[in-house]
Amino acid sequence: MADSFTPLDRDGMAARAARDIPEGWVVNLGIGIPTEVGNFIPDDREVILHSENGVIGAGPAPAPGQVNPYLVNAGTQPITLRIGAGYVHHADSFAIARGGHLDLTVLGAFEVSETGDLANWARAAHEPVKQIGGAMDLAIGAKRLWVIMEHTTKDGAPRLRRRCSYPLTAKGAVKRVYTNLAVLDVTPGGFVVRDIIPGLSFEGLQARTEARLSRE
Amino acid sequence: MADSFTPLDRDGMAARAARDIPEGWVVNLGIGIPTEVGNFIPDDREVILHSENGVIGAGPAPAPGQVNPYLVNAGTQPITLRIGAGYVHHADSFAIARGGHLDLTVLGAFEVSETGDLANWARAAHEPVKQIGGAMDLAIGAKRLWVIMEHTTKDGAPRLRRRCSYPLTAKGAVKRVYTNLAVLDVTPGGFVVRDIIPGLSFEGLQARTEARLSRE
Amino acid sequence: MIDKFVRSAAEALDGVPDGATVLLAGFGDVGMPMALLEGLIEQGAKDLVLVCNSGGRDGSPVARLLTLGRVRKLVCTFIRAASDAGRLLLAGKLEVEVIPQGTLAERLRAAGAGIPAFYTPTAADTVLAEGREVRDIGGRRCLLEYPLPGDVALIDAWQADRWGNLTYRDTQRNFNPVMAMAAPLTVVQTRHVVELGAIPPEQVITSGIFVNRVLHVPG
Amino acid sequence: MIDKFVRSAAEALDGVPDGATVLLAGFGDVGMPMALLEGLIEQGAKDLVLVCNSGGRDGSPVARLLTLGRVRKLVCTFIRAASDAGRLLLAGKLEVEVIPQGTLAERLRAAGAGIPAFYTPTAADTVLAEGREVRDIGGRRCLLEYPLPGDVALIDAWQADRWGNLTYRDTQRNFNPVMAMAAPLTVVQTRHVVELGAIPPEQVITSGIFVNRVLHVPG
Repeated sequence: MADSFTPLDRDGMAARAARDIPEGWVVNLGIGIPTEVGNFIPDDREVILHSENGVIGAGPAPAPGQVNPYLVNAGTQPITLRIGAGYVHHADSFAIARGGHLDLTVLGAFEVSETGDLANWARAAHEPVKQIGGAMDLAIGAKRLWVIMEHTTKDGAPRLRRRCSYPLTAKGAVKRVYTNLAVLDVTPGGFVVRDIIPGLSFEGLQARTEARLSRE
Repeated sequence: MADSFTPLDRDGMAARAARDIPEGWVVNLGIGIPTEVGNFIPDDREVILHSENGVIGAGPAPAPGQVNPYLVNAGTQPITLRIGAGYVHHADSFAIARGGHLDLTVLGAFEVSETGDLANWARAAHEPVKQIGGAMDLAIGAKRLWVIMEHTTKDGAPRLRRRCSYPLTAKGAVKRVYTNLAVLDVTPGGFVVRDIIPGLSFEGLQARTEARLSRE
Repeated sequence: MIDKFVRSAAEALDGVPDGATVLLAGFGDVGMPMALLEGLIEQGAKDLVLVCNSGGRDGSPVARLLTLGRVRKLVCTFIRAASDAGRLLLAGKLEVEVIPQGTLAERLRAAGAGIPAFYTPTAADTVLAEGREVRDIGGRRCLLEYPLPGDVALIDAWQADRWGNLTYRDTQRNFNPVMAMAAPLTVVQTRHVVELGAIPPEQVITSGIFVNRVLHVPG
Repeated sequence: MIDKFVRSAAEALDGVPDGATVLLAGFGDVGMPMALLEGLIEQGAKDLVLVCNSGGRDGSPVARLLTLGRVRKLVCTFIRAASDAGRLLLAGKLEVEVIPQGTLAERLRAAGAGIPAFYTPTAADTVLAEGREVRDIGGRRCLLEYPLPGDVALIDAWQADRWGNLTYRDTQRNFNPVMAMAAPLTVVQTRHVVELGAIPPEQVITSGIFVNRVLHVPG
């Protein structure tokens, strides 16, 4: 009996994660889908977005024609500021990340292991062209690390793994994963499914996952 | 043949040291006579005084009735600011000291050795009541460390020593000593006398000094 | 709506447990949150570890906290024999650890910045290095130092908004921004309350993300 | 009278020697001192070590400095294969060291703050730790990291006075205050020149004591 379901699109994944972010949290949103999470936090819910380049209190993208060329986020995209925002320099900004002052960091990933290992910066351990950025600092420092990613690769290969096949960004750091198919917590017993999209069975989700899944 | 001379008083020592501080230097003046050096730097010579509690550009003491209770120096005495001054927090202030950004630090001392060791914080190595303050950080960090002190103790015991008898603040750090009798540089060959007060002979100075002195 | 203002010193100090490590900002009386310190005396927590630049002048709230026997250990940069703190120490009634001021500031900074240890040349050639780990780095003796985190930080500010963004006046700044980052519970007393947004973003010195409670103490 | 203003980019970059380590602030184009970078290209120094957050977008002055073969080694936090920097690297014409952004910022800070080494958990569990000193601190693997000082720092400011006191606008700040402290020769380009004293002391972000030369580059 085949499952009949529609995977979440990027907006759907971002919106699903945004639902779980309470007022008052200090949050760093990584580049890609994580950045879009910001678009789904209602204006009246005061969540303070941190950006590695020294913004505490980032706001949404500016209206066309309203771009301030001095104000960008960690992806160097133009942003606005929330009322109440402040700036720090790069070392202080990473003191925030490394020092445990972020309630939450949301990053993209290639793979997450059942022990919470994160791989999101390189396809091979020793390729010369590296894109590290701030991910390693963010991953080790946050009180909670969530990942947003497609449940499988375009070719259908699973990204929720027993062990990561790609080089690690950080070990045992991921607490929760939002995919286009499900929400899963990383627990001492491995991945626990918190939520599955309508029409997809637990067995159907397991079939698309390398790691062993548990029900809540 | 006895020498006939008048040792410098505190103001005289402070003024003598002030003469040697050129415009543009960033200078930390320690507690005691060193603080008074600031009184002898002419207003039109722009010397930037740093204070450990986060002042860059300290000015002289305020006129009576003009005290700002939020503005003190490292000795918690009321001060004023020079135009062009700025504030930093304590960690940044000691980043300035430790990081080599002070052209000069001037400290008081109990003793200085011929190798530039400084002893200025304790009379005995393991006495429980300690007054360390910022001296150890200042001593190891400055581009130049000068000391201002009486040439001998009240009992006539020499303070320019072969080795310090008191616990060290820093090793090999002192570059120059201003006493009430002379100005001496610390060189790889020991103390070299640069200046003696009128009426005191080189031999007379040597007689009041434990370390071996050289002439320039 | 985020609103960190509390209505009383009692509310500000609520829950500080016995045995807590308290980071107390200030240099002399400047930048020291006196109302919070009075509140801590009222609140009753004991067996405290107090981290503060000095043991305080006699008769000051710091000295009072010490003489009331509420502090097990004082970490500071200097202490005078002829002071309340000095007399308690010499009478064997107070444990005291005296460390260099720059090392104190940097250990607090390390606690806030997530630096698990660092080396410094400060004090490496002194008796303070006895029995400790020393390493030659680039031809220079250096001491290994560890972070000094608090359980609670008591902070004195000039302006605060409801997010807890802070400014300081003149040398009131001193240890405040560093200590504000170095404890999971950061309690502020502020001279002035301002609207959110009244502090221009370039002029926020301590971000509200480091602040948990703010008490308005005018004048 | 202290006056750090210079009249031209040539004067600003005078004396930067071949082989120098150049700290170049900026995050993307924001906060990057473009006129000084053009000046460095004109000035001719080669065999440089360039420390900069990234290899720069194609066609940018950074990429131009690289493609002119003036840089021996690039220290950065990311580099794309499909970029001038990436192509030079893959062609074996550029040495590249890629390090985590927080570690870059902290190594620069350590250089400015006189911290001879520090530990960080960042990257300790990754291939970047291979062959390097790792230490368990409080149950956590940590990597030993050393300062990253420059010979010259190129800084982009919003306002400057004749002492070299600086402010920054919005995220222009980024690496600028950290790099300004990490080199013995700090050269600034500023959008605005202000009178000494025009920047309130509480609002000075980079003190003039870290600055050697300032070039006015309006608009």
